[in-house]
Amino acid sequence: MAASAEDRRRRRTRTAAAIGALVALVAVLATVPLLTSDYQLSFMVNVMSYLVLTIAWALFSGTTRLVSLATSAFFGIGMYTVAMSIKILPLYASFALAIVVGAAVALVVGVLTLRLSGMFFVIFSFGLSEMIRELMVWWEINQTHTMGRYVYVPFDTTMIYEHLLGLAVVVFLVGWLLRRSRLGIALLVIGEDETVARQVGINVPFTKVAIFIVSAMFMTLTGALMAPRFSFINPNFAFNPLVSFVVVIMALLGGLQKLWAPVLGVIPLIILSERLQTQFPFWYSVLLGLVFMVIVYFLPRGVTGLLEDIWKALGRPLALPRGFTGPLLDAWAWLSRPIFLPRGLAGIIEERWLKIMPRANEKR
Amino acid sequence: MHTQWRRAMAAAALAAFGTLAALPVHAADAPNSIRIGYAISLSGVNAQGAATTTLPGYDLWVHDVNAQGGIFVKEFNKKIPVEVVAKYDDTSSAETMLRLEEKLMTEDKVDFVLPPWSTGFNLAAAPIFAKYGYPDLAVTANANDEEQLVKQFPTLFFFLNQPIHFGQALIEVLNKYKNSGQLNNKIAMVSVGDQFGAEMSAGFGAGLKASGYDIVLQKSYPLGAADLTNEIKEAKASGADTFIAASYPPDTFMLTGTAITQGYNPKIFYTAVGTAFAEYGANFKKKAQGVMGIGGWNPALPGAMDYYKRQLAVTGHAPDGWASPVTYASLQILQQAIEKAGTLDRKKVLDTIVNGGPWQTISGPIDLKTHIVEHQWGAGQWQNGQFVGVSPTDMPGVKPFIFPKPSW
Amino acid sequence: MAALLEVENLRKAFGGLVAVNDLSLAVAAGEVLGLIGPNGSGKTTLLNLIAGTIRPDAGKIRMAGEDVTRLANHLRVRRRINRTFQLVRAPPNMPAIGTVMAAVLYGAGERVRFKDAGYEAAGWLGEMNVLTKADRRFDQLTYIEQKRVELARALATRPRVLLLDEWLSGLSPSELEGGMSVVWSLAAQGIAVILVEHVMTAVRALCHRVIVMNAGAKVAEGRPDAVLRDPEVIRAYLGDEDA
Amino acid sequence: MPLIEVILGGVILGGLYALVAIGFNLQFGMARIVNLAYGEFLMGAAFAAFFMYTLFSINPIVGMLLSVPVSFAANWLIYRVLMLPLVRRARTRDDLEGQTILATFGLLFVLRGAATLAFTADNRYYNYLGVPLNIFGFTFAANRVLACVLACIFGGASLMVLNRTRFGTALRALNIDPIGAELVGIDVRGMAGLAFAGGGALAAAAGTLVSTFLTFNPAIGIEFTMKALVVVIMGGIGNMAGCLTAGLLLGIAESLCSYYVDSGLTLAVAYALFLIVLVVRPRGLFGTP
Repeated sequence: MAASAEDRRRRRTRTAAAIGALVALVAVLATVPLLTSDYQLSFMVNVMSYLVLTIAWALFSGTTRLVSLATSAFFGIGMYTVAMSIKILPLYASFALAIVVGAAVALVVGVLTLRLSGMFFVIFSFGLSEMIRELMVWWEINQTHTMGRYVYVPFDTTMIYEHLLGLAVVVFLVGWLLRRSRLGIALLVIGEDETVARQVGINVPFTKVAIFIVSAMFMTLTGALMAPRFSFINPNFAFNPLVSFVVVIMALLGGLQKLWAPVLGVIPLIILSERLQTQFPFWYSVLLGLVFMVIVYFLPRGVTGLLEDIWKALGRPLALPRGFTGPLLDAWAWLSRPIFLPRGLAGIIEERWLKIMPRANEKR
Repeated sequence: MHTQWRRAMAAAALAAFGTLAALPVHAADAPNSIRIGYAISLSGVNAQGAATTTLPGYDLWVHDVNAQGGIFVKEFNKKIPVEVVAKYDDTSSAETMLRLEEKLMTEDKVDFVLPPWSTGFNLAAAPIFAKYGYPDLAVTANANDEEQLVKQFPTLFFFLNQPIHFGQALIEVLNKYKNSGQLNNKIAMVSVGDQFGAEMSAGFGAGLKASGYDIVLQKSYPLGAADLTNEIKEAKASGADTFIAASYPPDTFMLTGTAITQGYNPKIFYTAVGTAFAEYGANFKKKAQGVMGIGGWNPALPGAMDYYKRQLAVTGHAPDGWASPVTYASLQILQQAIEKAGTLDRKKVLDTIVNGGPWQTISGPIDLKTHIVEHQWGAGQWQNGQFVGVSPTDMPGVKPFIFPKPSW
Repeated sequence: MAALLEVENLRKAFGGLVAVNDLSLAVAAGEVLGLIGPNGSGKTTLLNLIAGTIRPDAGKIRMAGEDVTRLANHLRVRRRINRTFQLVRAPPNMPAIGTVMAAVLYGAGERVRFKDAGYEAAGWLGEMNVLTKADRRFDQLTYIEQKRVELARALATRPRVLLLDEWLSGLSPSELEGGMSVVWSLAAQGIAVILVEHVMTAVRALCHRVIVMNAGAKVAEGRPDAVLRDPEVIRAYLGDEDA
Repeated sequence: MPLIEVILGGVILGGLYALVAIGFNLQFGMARIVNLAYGEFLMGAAFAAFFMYTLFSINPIVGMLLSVPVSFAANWLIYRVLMLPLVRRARTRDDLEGQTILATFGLLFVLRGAATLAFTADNRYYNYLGVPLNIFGFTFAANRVLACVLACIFGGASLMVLNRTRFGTALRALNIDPIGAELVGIDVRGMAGLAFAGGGALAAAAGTLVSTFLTFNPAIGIEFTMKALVVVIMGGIGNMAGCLTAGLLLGIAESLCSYYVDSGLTLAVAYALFLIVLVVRPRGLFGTP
């Protein structure tokens, strides 16, 4: 057991170092508003909001493998709840209200969609967002006779950024803890085989709905925080279906294998879009489309996969102790590492965590 | 696990570095041109609106100014050409538009920013224009609370009528024939499920009721509706002599086409955005005769017809009979204000725009003291292949109204 | 002998086809009950009904005196009923130990700390003699290893009634030997085992009692050697209708 | 307005939805590819019809003789060049769906951007067959009725081909079990390619018909794609009868809502109907669990 104790000590110091580094990173990020221009800050706001949305999306869709296009619905619910309640509630109270509304909607939707799978779920979630948008439009026109709502509050871009950064940290921590918890392992089994999940005693409906609600709450709060940024809000702004698609693309681009992988999807895609919008405004659609296709055909495992390949090519050996505790420790490592995702959509899954595979062997 | 952490850290560092490295550095100022920038919908759902109403005007204005050698700025005692240094695609996303406006103002530091397209986008952009002190000549925007908005955002200007004024202009026409007994007091009104439709139907409805009209049919339909046959049939069955649609271009075309097919011939047939488009006349040809629409234009104004021909020649795009000439006029005001102020200092130019009027434009004299153009065409009508202004009747160059609308 | 699991007048129809028709049975702790019958006679449906994978149209299922007929699948697992699947099932992309850990965490009843679950799961894999494969992905295991892992998954929930759906089929003679001793040891630990099986040597050797099903109904019940000589049973297997 | 007239109007609108969805159903149900760029071919055919009609006065129905084969060929090429590598690479159906969604999402942007560059972002409108047609004493636009009739013909023809011919049986085998189909000697990829191309051809036909009464611009494609997805999912993937039924149901629901409730709620009601159907029947109206 000496090796194990040694290993535990090593792991503890590394965890401490990692946490320290993360804290430092967050601290650096928190000072961004002091250093940047307003445009750069709003750029970072954009990055942060999509980061939260994408990680929150992956919390649910990454594990249960149900691709949700309801992101825009929850984002919009958050934004619109704030827009509607800002005149009668203090700002933070309206944020809280937004979370409650989002969670309630997620509960209903989660229960209704329990029997759906595959494309049926995808299009259900899309139809849901569109229905909510149409209902909101109708409500505004026929009940309030105007379709815009102003959100002028002393909550400037810096505040939005700092709050989103905090939210990003929270969603990251939730994801991190989830993958090291009972619930995380239950989600894994559900994602792979629901029948088996039931047979090991997991309450499948409850677990699915629970994670759906958690994921939706983060999306709703993101929308709520973004409301002051828009200052003028109508249902078509708030429930923009493109947001759902963009989040899926970002998650798939980053890869779903790692908790931090969405970072690698969000940042390049936002930078790329911004570049194309500003430098090739007339060619934006064509070039963006070509980039997507290049990714699918030449980078099937997402940016994370690419990064890993480079990492492996650098020749880092992955020495792990074998022996009696070997398999156990390997399994432990497997479990405590972020989710082993379904080969999913981003590409061919890593064949084996422990095996270093030359890229040439990859099955095409 | 440890390696995984290190990789995570490296990735995070890399990502952070990538972000910083990718943030653009702003270019150096070019003193030999007036730097103009704008972000507008070149792709996405708003692209067609921007392409029809706004973009050709921007292109033509830049072409015209530079054909004259630029704008004379007294401060430098020479003509300085305008240069579009930044033309961005907001991809029809409000969030992107806001960010790109900030980029134009804080990164590119252009001298003047031209506004985006659509009411929603302009209302959303107004706080940013105000924050950085850029004159905001928001042509393609109108709202019922304009007075309050211009107080809140001192750089904001409205050029088109408020919805309520469009209603008044229409009602002025209706009253004339109602009072002489040629028109019954029943109204059939439909509106598109968007900002515009909501505010218009509210503005029209209030005015109509106040003038003693009976709105026998009032419905809204969703943006992008595929079929409006039921609406036309109901309007036909309602017995109303007046049909009013607070519509967007696709629905304007669809409503007109359906009314023709259904043989629906009300005495007044009014559709909103799109009616004034050149394509409307080109498509419906003689059938367009007598159709009323929002806006209006006086082609007899000095320079107006010349502008029409020039835009067609330079951009290949015929202007519409409503917001296109006003867009060009707004840029003429900007040009004249720069000349009059004799400087590129935005604050001074802004003051001049407000106080230096009235400005002579292709849309006639325009005064911006109140930040809101008060007296504008409210309603027009297709007459012999041209969309002309018919109301308010005290506008210079108003054309006699054709009543009733001839059958299709 | 007090029955641990009792099934009364159970019935399930799929459209017009009555898969299980008015069937009753009981099994006691430590007993191995064989369930045999031709293909399509409703054996697997019966197991699905008992495990809670599907719901019956009529009838009652009682576990240790408690009515569990309306309980969801996962709740029956917590009432100590578990099963294996005819076509071995486990999450294909997870390592073998992952599923067993999930079973320890969710099915075992008392709250196990996440940290300890791995060790306990390893124990179950050890018991099934597949600990060395703990880190392998399920689809990289051999057939018999998969079966053993699946059984470890079922055992990790500490079942008192275990439903084995053709768990011994498709094994080589030496593997069969090992498999039979596993089943035997389960019964010896006091687990009530219901064994759906076509391998008659195993049925004869293991079962205390056998129920023969045909077309959804029970046609015979009794000691294995007696039942297997029953002419009705022979007709059910070889008869013209259910060939 | 009598109820029957409202329902008839709904049927005509529903026919349009079904028409748009049939081709998508072939591509999704038979070739197993979620083609998000489907609507772009519809849009392309609409522009083709527009230019042929306005520039050369070619009757749009005659123009289909050109646009339909071109779209067939283009889609076949897309399948062979762009989709086959993904089909070969994919391990599971989910995997394939994901990959093709990403790839065709890219294709969608490319085609839409190219169309904007080529045709400008302007709205286009022309009027063909916008003449009144009397059905049971009620007046409808002839071009809309034509679209509905052709939807029924195309839907019926696909149904006949699928159910009555060897070719169709093979195609249905693709929908149910591609591996099994391969085992019984069906050239799965060749067949899927043809189904995909056939879907593209139907998209062109639908686009041509739609252009005779709807305003369109280069950004319109995705709306039709999503509508088609909703109809196909609601009817049950790969099921032509389901596709027709779902289209008609949506059309009738919208028409009833626009007359009896409010036109502003039509889309909301259509989506609500779709959601309810899925909640009650998770695999669509005609889907098998």
